[in-house]
Amino acid sequence: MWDGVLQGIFNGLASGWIYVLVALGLALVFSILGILQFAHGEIYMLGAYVVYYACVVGHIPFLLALLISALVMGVGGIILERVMFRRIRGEMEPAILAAIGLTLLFQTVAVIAFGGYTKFIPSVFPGVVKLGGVRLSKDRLFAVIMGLVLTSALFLVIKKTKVGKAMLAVSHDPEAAALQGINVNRISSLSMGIGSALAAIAGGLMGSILQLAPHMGTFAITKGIAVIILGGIGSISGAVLGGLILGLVDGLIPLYSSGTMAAIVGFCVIILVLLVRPKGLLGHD
Amino acid sequence: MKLGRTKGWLLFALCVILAPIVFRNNSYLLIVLILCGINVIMTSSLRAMATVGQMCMGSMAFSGIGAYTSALLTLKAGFPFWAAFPLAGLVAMAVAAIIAFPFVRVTGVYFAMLTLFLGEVVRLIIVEWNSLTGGVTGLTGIPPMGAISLLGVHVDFTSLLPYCYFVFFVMMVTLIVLYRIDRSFLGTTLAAIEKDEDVSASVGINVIKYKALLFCIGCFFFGLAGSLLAHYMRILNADSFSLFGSIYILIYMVAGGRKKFSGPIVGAVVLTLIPEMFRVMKQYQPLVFVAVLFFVLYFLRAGLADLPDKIRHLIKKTHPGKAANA
Amino acid sequence: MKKKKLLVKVGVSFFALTLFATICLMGFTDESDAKTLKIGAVWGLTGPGSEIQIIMSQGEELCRDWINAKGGVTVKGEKYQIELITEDVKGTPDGAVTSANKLVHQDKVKFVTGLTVPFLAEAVASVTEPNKIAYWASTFDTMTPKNAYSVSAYTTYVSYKPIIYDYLQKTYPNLKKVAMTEILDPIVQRVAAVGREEIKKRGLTYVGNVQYPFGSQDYYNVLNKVLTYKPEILDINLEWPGGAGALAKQARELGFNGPIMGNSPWDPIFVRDKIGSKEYATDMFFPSFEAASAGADIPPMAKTIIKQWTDKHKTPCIIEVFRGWDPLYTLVQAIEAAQSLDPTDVIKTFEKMKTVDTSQGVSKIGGLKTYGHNHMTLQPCPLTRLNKGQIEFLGWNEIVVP
Amino acid sequence: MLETRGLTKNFGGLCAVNNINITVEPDEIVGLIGPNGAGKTTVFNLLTGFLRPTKGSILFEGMDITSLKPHAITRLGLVRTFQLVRILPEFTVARNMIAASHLHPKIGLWEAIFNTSGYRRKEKEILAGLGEILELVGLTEVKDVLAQNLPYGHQKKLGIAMALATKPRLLLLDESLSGMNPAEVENALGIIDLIRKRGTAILLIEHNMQAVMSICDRLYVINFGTEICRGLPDEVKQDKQVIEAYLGSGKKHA
Repeated sequence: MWDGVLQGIFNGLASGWIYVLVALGLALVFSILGILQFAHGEIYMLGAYVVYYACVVGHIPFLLALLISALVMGVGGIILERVMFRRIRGEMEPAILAAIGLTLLFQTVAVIAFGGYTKFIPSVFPGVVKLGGVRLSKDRLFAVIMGLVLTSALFLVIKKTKVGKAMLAVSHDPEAAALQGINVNRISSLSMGIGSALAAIAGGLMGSILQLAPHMGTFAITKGIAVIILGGIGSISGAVLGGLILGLVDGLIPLYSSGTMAAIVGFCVIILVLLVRPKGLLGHD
Repeated sequence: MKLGRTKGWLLFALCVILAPIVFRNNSYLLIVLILCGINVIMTSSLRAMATVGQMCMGSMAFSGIGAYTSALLTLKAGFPFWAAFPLAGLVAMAVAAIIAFPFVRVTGVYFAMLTLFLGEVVRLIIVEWNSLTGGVTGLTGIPPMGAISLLGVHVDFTSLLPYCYFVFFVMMVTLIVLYRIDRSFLGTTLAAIEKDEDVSASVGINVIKYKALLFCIGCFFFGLAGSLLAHYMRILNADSFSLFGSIYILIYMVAGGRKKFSGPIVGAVVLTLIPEMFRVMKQYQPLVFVAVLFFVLYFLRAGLADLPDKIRHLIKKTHPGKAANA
Repeated sequence: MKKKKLLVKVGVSFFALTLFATICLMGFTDESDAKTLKIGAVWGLTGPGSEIQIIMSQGEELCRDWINAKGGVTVKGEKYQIELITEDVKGTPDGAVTSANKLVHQDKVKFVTGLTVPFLAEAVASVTEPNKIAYWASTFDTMTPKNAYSVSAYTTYVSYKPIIYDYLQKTYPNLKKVAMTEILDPIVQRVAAVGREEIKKRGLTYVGNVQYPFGSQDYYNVLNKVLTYKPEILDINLEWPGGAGALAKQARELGFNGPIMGNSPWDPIFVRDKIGSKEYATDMFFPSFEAASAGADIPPMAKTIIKQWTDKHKTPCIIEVFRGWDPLYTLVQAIEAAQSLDPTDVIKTFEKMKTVDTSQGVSKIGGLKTYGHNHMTLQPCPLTRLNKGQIEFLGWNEIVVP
Repeated sequence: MLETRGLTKNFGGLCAVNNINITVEPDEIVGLIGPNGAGKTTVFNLLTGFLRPTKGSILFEGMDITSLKPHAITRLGLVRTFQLVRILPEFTVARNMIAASHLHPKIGLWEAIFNTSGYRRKEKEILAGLGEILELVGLTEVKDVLAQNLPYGHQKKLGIAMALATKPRLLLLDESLSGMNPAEVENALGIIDLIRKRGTAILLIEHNMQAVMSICDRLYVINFGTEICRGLPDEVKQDKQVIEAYLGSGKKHA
C-alpha cells in the first residue's frame, strides 16, 4: 500500500518541474499575445534537437548546448512572432490556424529530417542520488534545479525589472500600455522569445532524461496547456502549482491503477477545477 | 458573374445528387465522398455552437460516444441500424445535456480547453473500459447499415453507393435544420449572444439556456456523424477519436470561414479532399495542408468561402489600375 | 502595401513549390515503359511512430529496386517491373480503410503489402479480403481462418516469447518472480498474455504488471509501480527501440538489477547506447541482432540488404529495414512460384510452399493450427544479449507455430 | 410597483450604495440624480441583477427579485438601458430590434426549424412591433443602417428602442440624454413622455438638470451612495444639502 509512495511523490515533483518549464513559456505568450500557442510543443521539440546536434554531434558541453538552443529558439520565436503571431494578437481563431499549421509543418519536417530511431542525449550527470529509500537520477535532479532557477529568475524579471513591469501592463491592457508609451510590439516579441527559449531548455533537459522523437512535442503541449489552465493562465505561481499537482497525479495514481487512469484523473481534476473556478486555481479576471 | 445564394444552394444540391452516381464504380471515391459528408455534418454543427461564442474542441468525444453507442447496440444488443442510428445522436445529446449547464458557464479559451480535456477523458475512458468498448483492441465486425424495404421499394444500404446517399441525406437534413436556426429570428437572438452577453441579458435573452441548447444540438449531430463513421468503417478503436480529430474539425471550420453559413461546408470539403488529392506526396503531404492553412491565414482571413468575393474584389481593384497605366 | 506584395509572392511561390513537388513525385511513380506489376503498400507515413514506419517503407522500396535491377518478376517468361504504390494510413483505422480502398478500387492493384500494427492490418484486410486481393502484412498475428488472402511475412511477436523464456530459464535458473510492463496496445496485450502462459507453464511466478498508454515518455511512474511487486525478472514486452532503452535505463536507475527481457527486434547498439553506462547495460536480452555490422552470423540475404541500404542511404542499416523488405520479397517469391498474377493462385501456392527465403534466412511456412491457414513465415529467431555494455549474439533459434 | 428596502452594496471596503429606499408607482417618471460617482449606476445594476446587493431587497410588483438573473428580471418587465450606449454595432438597426424583441412573441426552436405558419405569423408580428417602436423613437428611416454607423444620439435612441421592444412595465434610463444637443434632448424628452403615455413607468438617471426638473414627477438625490433628499422637483431645488452636494462636486470639478 505505502511502498513506492515516497518514490512516487519524488518522481511526481521531478516531472512536475519539467511541466512547469514548458508551461511558463506558454503562459507568458498567452498573457502577452493573448493566444494559446499550440506550436509551443514543437518549439520544445526543435529546441531538444538543437541541443542534441550541438551536444552529441558538435561535442559542445551540455550546458553550453542548452544556452545555444535557448538562443536559437529564442530568435526563432521572435521571428515567428514578427511574421505570424503579431498580426493575430488576441484573436482566437486565426491563432488556432497558425499554431496548428506550424505544428504540422514542424512535425512533418522533423519526421523527415530526424527520422529513424529516436535520438537521445547521453546522461550528463550519470548515476543516481539516494535519499533513504528514494532514488532519483542526477539528470532529473539537475532538471528540477534548472526548473527552480529559471522559474524564480522569470519571476524576478517580471516583478522587479522595468521590462517585467511593462509586460504586466501589456498583459493587463495592451491599449492602456501603449498609451503609457510602452512599445507593445517589442514586448510581445520579447515574451515570445523568452517563452520559446524556455521551451527549448525544457526540451533539452527532457532530451537528456528521456529521448527525442519528432512527436515529443504533443506530450509536452498537452501537459503544458493542462498546467496553465489548471493554475490559471498568466500566473507564474499558478503554473508552478498546476505543474506540481499534475506531476503528483502522474506520480501517484499509477501506483494504484494504470498510467491511463493517471491521465484521466489529471484531466478530470482540471475539468472540476474549471467548473468551480472558471479562471483556474490562481487565475483572475 | 455573382452566384446568388439560391443558385449556390442549387449547385450544391446538384453536386450532392450527381457526385455519387458519377463515381459509383469507384468505391474509393465514394468513401472520400462519405468522409466529406460526415465532416460537413460535424463542421457545420461546430459552427452552430460557435454562433453563441463557444469554441468546442472536443467534438470527436461526442462523435466517439455516438459511434460506440450505435456500434455496441448493433453488435451486442442486436439492434437494427435504424434504431441505433438515432439513439447514437440522442445518447451523445444526453451526455451533452448532463454536462451542459456547468460547462457553458465557462467562457472563451477556457471553454475550448475544457472541451478539449473532456475529449481526452472520453477517449481514455474508451481505452480503459475494456469490457464494454474492447479497450485498445476496439470493436471489429460492426454490422453494415443493412437493407430497408419501404412501400415495395427495397434498398440495400450495405453497398457504398446507397450508403453514400444516406450520408448525404443526413448531411442535407443537418444543414437545413442548422440553416433554418441560423436564418430565423432565433438565429439573430443567438448571434446577439456572441456579440455582447450583457446587452443580450438586458433585453431578456437567457444566455446560459441558449448556449446549453446549442451545445446539445451540436452534440446530437456529432453523435449521428459518429454513427455514420462507425458503420462505414465497420471497425472502431479510440484512435479515430483523438483530440487531433477534434482540432481538425475546428480547423475545417475556421479555414472555411465562420461568418458565412457556407464556410464550414467549403472548409470541410476542401480540406478533406486535399490530403486525398496529394496522397502521392506520402510523408510530405501535410505540407500542402499547411500551405493551405497559411494561405487562408495571410490572404483569406474571412475563410475559403470568401475566395470568390475576394477574387471579384481583386479584379475590380486591378482594372482601374490598368486603365491608369494606359 | 509592399509587405503585402511580398507576402503574396511568398505564398504563391510556396504553392508553386508544393505543386511542382507533387508533379515530380507523380512523374517518378509511372516512368517505366516495360511491363509493370502494380503492388500496393500501406505504411503509417504521418503521425506518431511514422519516423520508424518510413524506414520500413524505404526498406520495401529498397527491395523493389533490388528486384527490378535483377530484371523484375518473371511470370510465364514475361518479366514485370514492380511499381510500388505506397499509401499513408495516418496511423488510424479509418486511414487504413481509406488507403486500402484507394489501392484496390482506384489503382486496381492485386497485391497489397505492409504494416506491422495488427489492428491496422485488420482494417486493411477488411477491405482486401472481400475483394479477393492478396495482402502481405509485415506482422499480422490477429489472423483468423476468415483471412484467406492475408499473410504475415515477418515473425510475429508472440512466437518469440517461448524462445526468450527458454533462454531466461537456461541462464537464470534460480530467479522466479516475473513482472511485466505493457503498452496499452492490442498486440502488446496479446504478447503479454502469451508471456503469462509461458510463466505458468514453466513454474515461474507472475507477480504483477502495469499498463501505460502508447506514447508515454517517462517510465519512472510505471516502473515505480512494477518494482513494488519486488520482481526478480522484468519482462518489458514490446516498445519502440527508444522506449526499450529508456525503460531499461530507468529501471536500473530505480535500483532494479535483475535480468530485463524484451520481445521485439531492437537494434542492440542503439539500445545499449541509450542505456548508457556499462553497469546499466547488462543482463538484458531480446530477439535481435546487429544489423549495422554484417558479421559472420548474419544470413546471406540480410548481408545483401545491409549492403544495399548502406550504399543507397549512407546510414547504418537497422532491423526495421528488414521488416519493410520481407513482405514484398516473400510476395514476389510466391508470385514466381505460382507463375501467375492472380491473387488466388498466389495465395494457394504460398500455402503449399514449404519454405521461403527472408531477410532472417530461409524460413518455414506454418500456422495452420493456430491461424487456420499456413500464412505465417516462421523466420529463425535471433537472440542478442547485453552484458556489461558488450553485445553478445546468442545465435538463431527455430520458431515453432503449429 | 418597484420598491427597494435598505439596498446596500459594498465593493471590498468602500460602500458604493448605502441603505437606499426607492419606490416607483405606475405611470410615474422618477428621477435619480446626484453628482458623479454618487452610485446611481450601481443602483441600476443592483435593480437589474447585474450586481448582487450586499444587504437589502428589491420588490417588483410585490415580488422579490433580489436574487434573479438579469434576463429573468427583464422578462418581468423591469428593463434598463446602459449609460454608455451598449448595442450590437455589427447589426443593422432592424436586426438589433429583432434580437431585442425575441420575448414577445416567444419563438420556439421547432417553429423556427420547420418554419411553421405560426412562426411566420410571429415574424410578421415582431416586424410590426419593432416598426411601431422605431416610428415612436424616430429611427424608421435608418432601419437598415448598421448600428455602428449611426450618430451618437441615434445610438442612444436605439438603446431605448431595444429596451422598449421587451415591452417593459418599468424602464430604467441611464443618462439617456447625455451627449445630445438641445434639439435632440427636446425630441428625447418627447419620446420619454410618449413612453409614459403607453403605460410604462420610468426611473431615470440624469445630469441635465432642467430636463429632469421639467419631466420628473418625483426625485431622489443621492450622494456618496446615501440618499440625501427626496421629493417634488421644486422642493429638491431648494434643498440645502442638494445644492451643497452639487456645488461641492462642482468645486471638485473645478
